[in-house]
Amino acid sequence: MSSTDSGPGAEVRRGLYETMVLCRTYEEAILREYHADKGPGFDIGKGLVPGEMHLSAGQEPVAAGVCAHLTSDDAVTATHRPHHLAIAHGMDLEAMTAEIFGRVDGLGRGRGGHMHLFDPATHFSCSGIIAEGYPPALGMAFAFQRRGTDRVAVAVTGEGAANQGAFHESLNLAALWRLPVVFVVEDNDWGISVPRSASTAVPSNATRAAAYGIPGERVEDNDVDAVWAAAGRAVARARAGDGPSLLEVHTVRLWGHFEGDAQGYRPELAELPGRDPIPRYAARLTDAGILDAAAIDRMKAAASERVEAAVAFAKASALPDPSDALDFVFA
Amino acid sequence: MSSTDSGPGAEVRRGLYETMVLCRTYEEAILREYHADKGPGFDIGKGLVPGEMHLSAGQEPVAAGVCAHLTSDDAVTATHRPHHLAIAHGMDLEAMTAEIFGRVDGLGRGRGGHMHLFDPATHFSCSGIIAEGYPPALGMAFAFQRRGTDRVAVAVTGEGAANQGAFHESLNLAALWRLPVVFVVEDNDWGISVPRSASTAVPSNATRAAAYGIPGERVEDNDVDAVWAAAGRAVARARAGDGPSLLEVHTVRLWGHFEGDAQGYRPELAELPGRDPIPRYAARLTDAGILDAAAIDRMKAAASERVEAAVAFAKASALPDPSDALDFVFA
Amino acid sequence: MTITDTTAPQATRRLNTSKAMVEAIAQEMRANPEVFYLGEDVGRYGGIFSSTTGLLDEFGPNRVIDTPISETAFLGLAVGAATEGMRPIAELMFADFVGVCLDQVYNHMAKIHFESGGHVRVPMVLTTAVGGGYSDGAQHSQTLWGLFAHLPGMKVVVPALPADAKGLMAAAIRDDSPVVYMFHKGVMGLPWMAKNPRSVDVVPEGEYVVPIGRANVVREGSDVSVVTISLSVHHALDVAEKLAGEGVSVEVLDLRSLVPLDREAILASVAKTGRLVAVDEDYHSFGMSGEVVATVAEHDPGLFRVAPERVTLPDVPIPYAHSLEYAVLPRHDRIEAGIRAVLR
Amino acid sequence: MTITDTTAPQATRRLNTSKAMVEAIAQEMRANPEVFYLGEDVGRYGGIFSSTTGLLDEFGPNRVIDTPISETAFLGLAVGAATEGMRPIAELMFADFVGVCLDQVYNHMAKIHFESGGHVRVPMVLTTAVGGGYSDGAQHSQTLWGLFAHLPGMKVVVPALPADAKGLMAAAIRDDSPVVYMFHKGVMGLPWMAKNPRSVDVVPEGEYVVPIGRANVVREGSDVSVVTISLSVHHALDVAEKLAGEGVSVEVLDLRSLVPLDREAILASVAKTGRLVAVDEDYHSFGMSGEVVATVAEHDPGLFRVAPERVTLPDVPIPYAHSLEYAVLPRHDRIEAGIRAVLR
Ligand SMILES: Cc1ncc(C[n+]2csc(CCOP(=O)(O)OP(=O)(O)O)c2C)c(N)n1
Ligand SMILES: Cc1ncc(C[n+]2csc(CCOP(=O)(O)OP(=O)(O)O)c2C)c(N)n1
Ligand SMILES: [Mg+2]
Ligand SMILES: [Mg+2]
Repeated sequence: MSSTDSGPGAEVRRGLYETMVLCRTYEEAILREYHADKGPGFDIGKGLVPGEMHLSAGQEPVAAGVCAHLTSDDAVTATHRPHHLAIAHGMDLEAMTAEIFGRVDGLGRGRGGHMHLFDPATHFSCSGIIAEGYPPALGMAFAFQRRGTDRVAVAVTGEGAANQGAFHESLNLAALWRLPVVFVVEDNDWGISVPRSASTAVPSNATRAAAYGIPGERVEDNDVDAVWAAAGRAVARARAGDGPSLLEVHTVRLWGHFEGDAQGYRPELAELPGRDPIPRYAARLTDAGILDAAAIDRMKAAASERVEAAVAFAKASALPDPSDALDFVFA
Repeated sequence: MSSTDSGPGAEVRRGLYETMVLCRTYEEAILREYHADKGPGFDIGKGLVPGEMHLSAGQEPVAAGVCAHLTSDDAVTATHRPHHLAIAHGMDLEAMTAEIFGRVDGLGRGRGGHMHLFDPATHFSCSGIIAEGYPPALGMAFAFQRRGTDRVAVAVTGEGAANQGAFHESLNLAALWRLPVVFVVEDNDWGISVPRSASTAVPSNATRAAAYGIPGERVEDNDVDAVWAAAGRAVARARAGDGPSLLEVHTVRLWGHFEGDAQGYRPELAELPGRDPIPRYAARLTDAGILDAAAIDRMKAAASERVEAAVAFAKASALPDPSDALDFVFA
Repeated sequence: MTITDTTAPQATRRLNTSKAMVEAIAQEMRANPEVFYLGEDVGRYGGIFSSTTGLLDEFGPNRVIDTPISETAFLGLAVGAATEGMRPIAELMFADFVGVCLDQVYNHMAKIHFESGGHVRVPMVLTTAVGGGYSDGAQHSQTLWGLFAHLPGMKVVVPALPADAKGLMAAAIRDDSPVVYMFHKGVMGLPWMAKNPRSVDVVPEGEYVVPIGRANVVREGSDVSVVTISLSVHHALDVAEKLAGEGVSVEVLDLRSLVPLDREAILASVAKTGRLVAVDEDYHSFGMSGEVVATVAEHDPGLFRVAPERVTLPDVPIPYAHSLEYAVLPRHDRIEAGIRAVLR
Repeated sequence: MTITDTTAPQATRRLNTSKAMVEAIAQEMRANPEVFYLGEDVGRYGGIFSSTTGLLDEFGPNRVIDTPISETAFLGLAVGAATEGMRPIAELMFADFVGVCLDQVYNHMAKIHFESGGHVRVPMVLTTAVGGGYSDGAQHSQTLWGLFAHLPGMKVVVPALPADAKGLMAAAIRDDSPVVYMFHKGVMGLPWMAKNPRSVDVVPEGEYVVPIGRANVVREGSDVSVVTISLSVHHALDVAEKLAGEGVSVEVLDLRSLVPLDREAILASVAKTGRLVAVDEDYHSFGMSGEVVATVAEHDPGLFRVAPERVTLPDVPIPYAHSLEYAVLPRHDRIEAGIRAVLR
């Protein structure tokens, strides 16, 4: 696609930045709410947002760059770390937040939680089981294909997940049936405490595309413009009926694997702030004359407003009634 | 290895032929015994050898070429179609046959059957679950490595199995830990009724080795000399501590997937006799002056004698006592 | 047997179980273009246990689809397609193989509806062959229905008789929840297995739906209740006929589904007879036979005039050798012994 | 509590459950170079639920091994290494994840010894974290011990108390059969979970082995038998203490292992009290609670003075929201209600 090969234009880049800011702003709010009432000490089961919490700070370029090519008719399947993708794909922030707070107005009426965001409106789903979000994406793509549409499914996992059997089976089946899927690997260097070098026999998962005869690409340096361009090619290919692609992005997990993770295993902690993609992109767009400080502030303020409204909505929503606990097992 | 690069010498080739003949002779005997008393009609549960029966006629070049490089200290894990590999690896024919007949002198005292041949003496095992024989081979190799030996594990599956998750996970883990494993794929073009083109997105599984940064090789045309040479390289590499390799052999399944399979799905049935590797190899060795008709006859006769002795042993062995049916659940 | 269709079934046409099952699939596929069938060897081969014979010819390779040996991928594909409104039927060739793909089954297929607060539906059928008795060894003879039934979010139907095979399949395809449909190889009427007269029977033509969740008294009796499922229903009926000659009146209750479990039917039968024999080809412990016994005990242990019996597969892998396999399977001899034990 | 070691344990030192478990592993690793531990985040991290804290430092990366997220591969590796005489301990981070690797567990680890006619041994331990109560949702809160226990060929041990965590781990590592060792996150004494006083207790120093297969009367009583396992033992003890104040004498039986199941201990307790409450954090149907009830009923339904109660996780995926999760978990309120129900 020549449009993506030449890189994103100013308008698109402004949008990418805006999306990244919204994602980050969201995670900052969840971070705050999550830790607000876990004490004294840290009790994972306590507070308005209990349970495990996997935040995506640093990985916004993947979400923004990929989802910019999608409409809400396209499907996205994500992992235990789904917020940035959900937001970039256009999920309703209020219903999403209410779910994370376990409220009746949540997407899953409080049944799912942050690893189980299911949104029919944006064909978004996620799963807490490593790599097992890939196979359902095949089925969404299958339905899109059979119905003669040009809709696509994007399936996302981490680099750790690329060593799980479901990864292999999914790529082979999608390639074989030329399903309109874009497989995305977020390589943040870590699977919890295990570095990529201790989990993956090859330096780049893009190499693995050859095992299925499909295009494989790796974007280095968490570069949202490059993600946008590569994802554009992959999405266009899928829409054109030419089958799946594999896209790996070298990204960064700025925070712990989950909240409460002291990251004692992680040598590069000190250098992380310098690897934050958002100020870097802001500087780049400022240099290019696409953004200025005022615009940046406006975007952040607008994002905050949306996010805080969603948090307020969630807090105002009712807690699920224990007497309904057995509902929704069967349709 | 220069010795394998130059191809097998006359002595080795005579041995390869002899092994192939023994394997085929064995399968012919099992075929006969299996069908002897399934009637009237065909009742799979009847007869001296009841149950599913997957025979390996045509695939002898894989077993002979690979196992020629092994001693009984090396491990082999096989599939639902294990006889040729078991024989080439030196399994005791009597205990093996008694197991296939479900007798007390069988390797598994009649508990296992033909898909479950476990032989501590030759470190041989197999499994009826597709691709799930690969992971245990990692563990045998792990034990060999940790104990500082140069023993290797050979893990075999069919080409259909190469699309199962366990295949991927096993190759990655073995590559990562440089385990002394040789992964062998027997590509007989079919997974039951499904041709390779409908199961596998790439023409050669050797391509998939790149996904793990290990050597991958495909031997065409069911050529036992070429299998021997390629397996020699892979085994030597593993023994030297340089890690795993992947070897695919294009072989042929001369008979049905299992006995009773009418193969209505199979267009190339008529051409199969011409693809039989044993007469082809006999002709080649005869041309090369390594074998003559008399030697060929002697080998066949010797094989028949061994096989019939094993069958007689099996038939003479006692049936398991039903009152022992609950034994051997725990050690 | 409950008939919910409007056209009166013709009472004469006899089919074997596999043909009855296939007939329901074909009828639903004709009626609804969103129904498709995928799995290993379900196309030209027609299913290893004749679960799809003829479907490829009628519906073509776009709706009757051979897959690679990638159960996780293709079951997951079915899950995803179902969430998009299609109605997949995915075949796991043997239930024994569920270990390579259980995650898609119980953490996805069965949980998505709940996790979504009811907003997403997963209307799919998972078909799978179960059972032993023909020396297929420890990895190809299991029933495992207790495992499936233990995990919430999926219905589990297990037809024993041809008409139920049809009617429950139609119900499964129409159900908006995931349904696991487990067919015993021994009830299918396969030409290459031991012939079983009860695997051929009258099967209604036309639309025929058996509601999921209702047990069926396949033989009424007053002395003892045999509560069972699948091939063991056939065996239990055989034994009941034999014992009738001795004046023993055996009631045989075919549960037909384990989820939902028709606990009322179990209680009604045991309330009548006071004697329970739970027959189960699945492993003894932590499974169906215990659940059946517990259902009565927690309702009213006084219903038991004598201690109930469980005739099951003991907690042992299924042996290959015929003599051993027949020693552990709940066949006629052991069912009869179980009945006699409660008749003291 | 059965002590088989020769050195008399010192009765003063208190440990939490995770440290007790790790102590046993370390002692066995010191004693036997063939023992090694592998799994995800078991090295530098020390196990997500502190199952391996400190082991990497003492034994190094050749014996305490971080794996890729490839459960099928590394559990299979453990199986293969065990057949070659090593004694692997393989950790599945959450039991909920068993769906991606169940085949190696039940068709290989659990069946090879049998299929080989006893000629091959698989001396390995599969450790795994279970249980909910901290809003981890439907895929990270299951116990699933009923699933493991239903499948023959593996022992299933589920310690509740610190000393048992040590003694059963030592026994598991020494066992020549595969043992699944299931530790509830809520009994580990983790600093970042709700504090539970019973998760810290006296743990014998030195060699300490608790034989697998013997239940333990953790509290004697005469009015009601609460038969349970794992975290529910703690809750049951709390409730028993409370009800003692009302003059109700509750016996609490900690099964400690589901395979083998100590049926004699269940019968002895119910024979004494005549009242049974089976408490199980696993799903209600086709699992442990039914097996416990059936064990009594099939022995002698007359042992029940009143109908038994089952206090379980109903057949529903585990909800995320605290209010819903606590509504379905068998916690103090529901255990107490179950006891009161049988006291009528
Ligand atoms: C099958 C399975 N195994 C293990 C886990 C536990 N787990 C959750 S996240 C995670 C690490 C994932 O790493 P990666 O795929 O790189 O994603 P990231 O967390 O870095 O985004 C692990 C091991 C799981 N959820 N599912
Ligand atoms: C996990 C699993 N899925 C399906 C099967 C059923 N099955 C047995 S053999 C076979 C075909 C295997 O094909 P391939 O790997 O090429 O080996 P071949 O039979 O050709 O030797 C299938 C699908 C199985 N045993 N295990
Ligand atoms: Mg990662
Ligand atoms: Mg093949």
